[in-house]
Amino acid sequence: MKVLQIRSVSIRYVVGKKEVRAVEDVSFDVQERDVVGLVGESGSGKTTLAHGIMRLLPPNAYFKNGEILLLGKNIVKMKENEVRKYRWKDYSIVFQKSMNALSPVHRVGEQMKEALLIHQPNLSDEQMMKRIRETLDLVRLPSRVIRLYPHELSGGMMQRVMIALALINNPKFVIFDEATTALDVVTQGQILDEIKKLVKDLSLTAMVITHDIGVVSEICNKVAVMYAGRLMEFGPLDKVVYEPLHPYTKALLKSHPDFLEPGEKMMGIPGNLPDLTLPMKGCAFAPRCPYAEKICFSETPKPVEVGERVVACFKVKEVERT
Amino acid sequence: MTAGPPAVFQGEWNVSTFTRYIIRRLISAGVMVYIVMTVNFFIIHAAPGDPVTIMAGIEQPSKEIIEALKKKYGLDKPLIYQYLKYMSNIIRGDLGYSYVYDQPSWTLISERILPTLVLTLSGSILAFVIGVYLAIFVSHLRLKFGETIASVISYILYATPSFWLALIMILVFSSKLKWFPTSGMFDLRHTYVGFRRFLDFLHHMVLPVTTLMLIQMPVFYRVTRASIVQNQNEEYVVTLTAIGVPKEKLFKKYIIKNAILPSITIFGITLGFSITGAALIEIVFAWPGMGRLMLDAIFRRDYQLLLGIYFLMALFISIAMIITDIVIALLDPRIRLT
Amino acid sequence: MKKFREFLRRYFSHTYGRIGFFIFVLLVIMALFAPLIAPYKPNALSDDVLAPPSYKHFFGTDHLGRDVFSRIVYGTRISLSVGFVAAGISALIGILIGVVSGYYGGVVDEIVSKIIDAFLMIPIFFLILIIVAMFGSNLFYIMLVIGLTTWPSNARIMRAQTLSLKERAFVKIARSTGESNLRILLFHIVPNGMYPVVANSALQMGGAILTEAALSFLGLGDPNITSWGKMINEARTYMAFAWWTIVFPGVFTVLAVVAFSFIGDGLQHALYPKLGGVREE
Amino acid sequence: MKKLLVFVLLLVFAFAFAGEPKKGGTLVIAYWGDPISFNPDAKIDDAGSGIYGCIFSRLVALDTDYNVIPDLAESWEVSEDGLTYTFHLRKGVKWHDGHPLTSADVVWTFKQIMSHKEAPANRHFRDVESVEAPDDYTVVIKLKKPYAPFLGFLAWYGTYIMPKHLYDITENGSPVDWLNNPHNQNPVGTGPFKFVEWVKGDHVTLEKNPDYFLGEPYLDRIVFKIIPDENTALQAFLNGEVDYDGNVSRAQIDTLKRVPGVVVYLKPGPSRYYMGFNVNRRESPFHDKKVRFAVAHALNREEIFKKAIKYGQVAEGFYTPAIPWAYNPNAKIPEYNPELAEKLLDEAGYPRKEDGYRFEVTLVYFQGQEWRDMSTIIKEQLDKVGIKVKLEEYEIAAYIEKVLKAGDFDLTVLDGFQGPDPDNLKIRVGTGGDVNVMGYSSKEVDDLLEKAGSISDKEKRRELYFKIQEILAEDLPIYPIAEVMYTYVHRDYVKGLPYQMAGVVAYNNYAKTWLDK
Repeated sequence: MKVLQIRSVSIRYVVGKKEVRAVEDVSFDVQERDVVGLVGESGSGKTTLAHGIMRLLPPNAYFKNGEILLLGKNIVKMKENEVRKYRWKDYSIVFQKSMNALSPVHRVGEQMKEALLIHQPNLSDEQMMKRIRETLDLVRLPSRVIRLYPHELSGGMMQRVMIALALINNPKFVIFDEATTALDVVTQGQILDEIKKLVKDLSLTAMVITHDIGVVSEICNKVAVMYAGRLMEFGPLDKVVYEPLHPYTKALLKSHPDFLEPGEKMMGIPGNLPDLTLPMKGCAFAPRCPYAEKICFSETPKPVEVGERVVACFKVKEVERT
Repeated sequence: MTAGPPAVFQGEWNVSTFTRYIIRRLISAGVMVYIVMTVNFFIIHAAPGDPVTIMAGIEQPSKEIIEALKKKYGLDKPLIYQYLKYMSNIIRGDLGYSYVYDQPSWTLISERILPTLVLTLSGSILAFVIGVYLAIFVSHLRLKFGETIASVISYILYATPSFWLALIMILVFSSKLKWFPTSGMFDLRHTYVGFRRFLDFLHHMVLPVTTLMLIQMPVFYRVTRASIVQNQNEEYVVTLTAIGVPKEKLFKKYIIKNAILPSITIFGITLGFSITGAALIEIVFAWPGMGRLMLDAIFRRDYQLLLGIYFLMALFISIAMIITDIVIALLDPRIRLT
Repeated sequence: MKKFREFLRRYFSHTYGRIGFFIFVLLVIMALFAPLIAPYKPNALSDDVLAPPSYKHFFGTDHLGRDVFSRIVYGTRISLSVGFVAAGISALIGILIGVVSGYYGGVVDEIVSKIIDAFLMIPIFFLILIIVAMFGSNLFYIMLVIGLTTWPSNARIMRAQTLSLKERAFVKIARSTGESNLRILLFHIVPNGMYPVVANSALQMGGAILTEAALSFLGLGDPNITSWGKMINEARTYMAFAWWTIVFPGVFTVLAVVAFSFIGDGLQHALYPKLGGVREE
Repeated sequence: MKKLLVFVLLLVFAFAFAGEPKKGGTLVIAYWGDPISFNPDAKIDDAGSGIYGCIFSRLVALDTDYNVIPDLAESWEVSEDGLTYTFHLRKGVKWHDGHPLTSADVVWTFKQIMSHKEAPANRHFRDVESVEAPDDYTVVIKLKKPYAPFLGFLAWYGTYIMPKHLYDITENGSPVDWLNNPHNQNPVGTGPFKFVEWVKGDHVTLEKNPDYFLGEPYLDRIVFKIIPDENTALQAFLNGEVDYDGNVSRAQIDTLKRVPGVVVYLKPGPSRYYMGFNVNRRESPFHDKKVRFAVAHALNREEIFKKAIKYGQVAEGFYTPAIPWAYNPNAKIPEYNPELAEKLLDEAGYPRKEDGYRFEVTLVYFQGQEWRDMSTIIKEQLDKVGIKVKLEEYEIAAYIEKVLKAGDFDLTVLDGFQGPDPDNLKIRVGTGGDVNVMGYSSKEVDDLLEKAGSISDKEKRRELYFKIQEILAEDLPIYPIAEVMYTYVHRDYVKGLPYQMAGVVAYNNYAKTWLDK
């Protein structure tokens, strides 16, 4: 069953008189119990896409076109009230941990309770407290945390609280937005392990957004690679990571220590992200692509299916051979 | 690794740490008051002129009068002796003696402190309530138009000299419209008693209090407004919106509580300065307050009265700041009283 | 240069910043070309005493028959100088003390912080008042005293800036290459950290103009010059029957202070685009 | 002047037909400041002196025409040699607390004044040898040498009779100084009104003393409402909150005259505005008499008067015409003549330099609109003859320090009360006089002053004072500008104010005031 279907979605920001093409014509599906990793550099549009799915875009952003079917409903067309009804009940998001991700002057428990008050108003006070304790327990936090203020939590605890908050209403689909980025390595490992376990134990369908392809390889079964707002490559983890087809995917992997051949040197990708406020002709990655040809600069490559995956590149065949 | 208690929790907040905190703050306030007093003592005495010469005036300033008075008040003694004497008096709770009025400084101050506090406290409280409320109201409405009007008004009021506004208020509301009396605290033609007297007093309060309110309000409006805008962009707003907390509740329960904190701090400081904070307004409205007493003491070089006022003012400000810090700590769990 | 242009762009994208700058330019033109703009000499007496506004006297005349409009035009010079010099002195002292206290820390920092705290406990206006009342009211004194008593807020801002800048890479590199502390302070920290002080100074200019006006109200203005505050004070006794003598100087005072507030907010906006112009009180 | 005369006539007219005084009511007076205390004799207290006359009485008093009139003393005699003054007190006068007033109170009061050097009347008692009370209603004062102005000073400042029974007290065995007596806050006097309350900074309330020795006052109550700001006082007056504006600014007179129902009465006072030259300081150009005359010729008193002072009259001589017997109309001030001024300056060795100025001087004055206006105009006028004037404005304390003590100025403007007797000239132009800021010193003037003060023959005294004025006109240590006009502004229903009751009550006694409404 398809939990999430993204169909030709474009999202734009209005900044002054200009428009930023943050997400451009992206399509892919997420099946039940999939854990999809959405990777890309900062500015690649992955967070915009995630927030788009959650309908949490800032006021200056809008859906240019496309539709997003989440659990069968097109959330792009949904009214704000309706969104509020489903979001956090059927699906939710784990925000990047930050000191201000929760109101600093309200207790953690009080803010977690909001999610229950809104989506399960029939529960009694006791039942709500019980549920909060349970979810905290899921992320291995003591129930004492209920009475604490956000600033009294360590970084790892705060991230666990954010996860617990996302899970409080037993959602079917969860997005982890850079859920481990701001943590130290040890904590990062712990949290990753926990996410992995939770996804398994709770039979979650999930999307993990990260710029760290290493994280993806640990917990995902599918990968979507984005660059400059466009989907470059999408497919099963082992295919995309171990047999990358798109030149950008390759370059991305080369910039991560975990995916280097012995003796190979880590390499950055030369050049900068293109200016997203300008209409783009050709492949977004072309200016930085070692394989780029004339056609890459004049026409936008359509995603093509290559086995189980989708790749948007004219040079797929050639790349495959190298 | 299990999540152990964070460091902040090792020392729970309890009565004894609170007492220690208060004592420490009081000691440091005492040091500050001492410094302020010393500096003021020497500035005042370094100034040209002395109370006795001024008392003698220029109509008939006889040298005998001046010398006799200097001797009587000990102004002929070395300055350092006067200083030590005054400071030791202060420690014993004696605020000094007014050379001009021949009365203890405290007696003179005590007669003026109530009218001043009635004026400044009501003015500041109204300014705080109205300024903050206006900011909340405007932000809540999300009307660009309303926001522009409120903010332009606040800019203009902020830029208005208080004495000028006071003069204009009298011109408009007393002289032209005849709604309110020009000055003073009571209608002296009638000797009202009881509730009528209270109403009469309120009637006299309207103009000075409104003037003070209008002058102080912009600060509260603008700080609160800026703070709300800042808070609306905070991440917790995104989190709570995502959860589904309705806008209304989000604003009323979360944003306001976060956004009001800076205004409370400023309110505390304003209250601290309230003893003499309205001197110019007191002059224009002939309000018998401390500000006027103080200006008078400055112009007459009434050394000990002035120092007494300064002492009280510094004390008032210190205490107001301590209380403000405690209140803020109660409202904002991030602040620890250390 | 590009950074500066970006700064200007952000500044002028702020409506209040634009309006403030516009008023400010107008006032500067009035001050610079006062002899050309003003139809009369500011102190020229005439027998037209307390004449209402007319074609001959745009804003009427005062009790000595002086042209109110001309006096306001010349008064711009005084009010702007008061703003600039007082806020300039305040900024200079504030930056120096703030940077030294933040950079060296330790005992110096302790002492400076205590001094700043002590200033918090004195109503600054009364301190200025006492000094001016007691030592004479010449314009330079007034500006100096305002500058000398309002630097703590600048010092506080500069200190915070220094604390954050000294941990930044370029400062650390400079230090490791053996640049002298003085050079680091003057060429790295001050130029990079002074912008918030500049924004605060714009607000202080308005404050200085108000302070001068209040001193004039108490009769402590410089008698040799024509300032708006002095005009208000002199007009006070005539206000009931010659409103133009008090209303116009008052309006210009408000206008100038509003302009400086607008500029201050514009600068804040350009410096910290996220915050909608938060004001340091 | 003509206008004024018509006005005075109208007023007299109105008063003549006003009819029987009505009883009752409250008179509210806008008043400029708080008294220092209600001890009327202890200190110089200009604010208090306007109120003391309602609560206390003197042996003799001054009315608004500066005549000595009876007060507690019904009558008095001065001996032939001018050394013995005998006063006969009214009988049956009671203090507000019911205690009878006797000569013992008078003797005690005067002894206090004599033993307190800081008391303002002390200096006038310097030549007093003894104060005695032969019986309960007689007081005899003996002088060491004749002192003509004694009676005038006795009627003027700081000589109110105070209650011995309340002030002659001891605490822990030692006498309590009159400055520290609790009754200074709660006075008991013999005047027309009893003290009710003093809310500092707001008002002083008095109520009538039905047993007052000049008859029961008409008013029930009198309230002095303290309004420090002249403009606020004016608004309060125009709005009917007060009946009498005692804090009126000259600037407001013109308009007030046009308001229906408002009486504006102007009365020449024995006080005058003048400019002092620093004749003592060698480096000041005004050390040279020629330069002083040049300045006098350069100044246009007429303009200064018209713009800065407005009411009163332009000064013509060297003493106040308000005390006519001592005023010498022939001692004239140099006339306005800028050409002559320029010539004198050239002769004195001050030619115009390249910038058009001859020299620069400072004109020091103290705060206040009239001083600022006067100085501004003087500056403009002297500018025209090439004298650059720098203005320095100080609040009173700094002014005293700078001008009176340090003599650090070239020019200064001031005013001064010239009465109640021309003997007052001693402190203004006598060598080392307390307000002789000019540093003027003339042996001749000193001798004449000394002589005139010690004889009582008015004719002879007049001659001596005339001579003094002639010398002043020659030496020109001062440049008189204008005579001060006292202003009285009140509602037309207020009748019988002190200025209307000259000869009956003292200048600050509201016993005969009543409200016609």
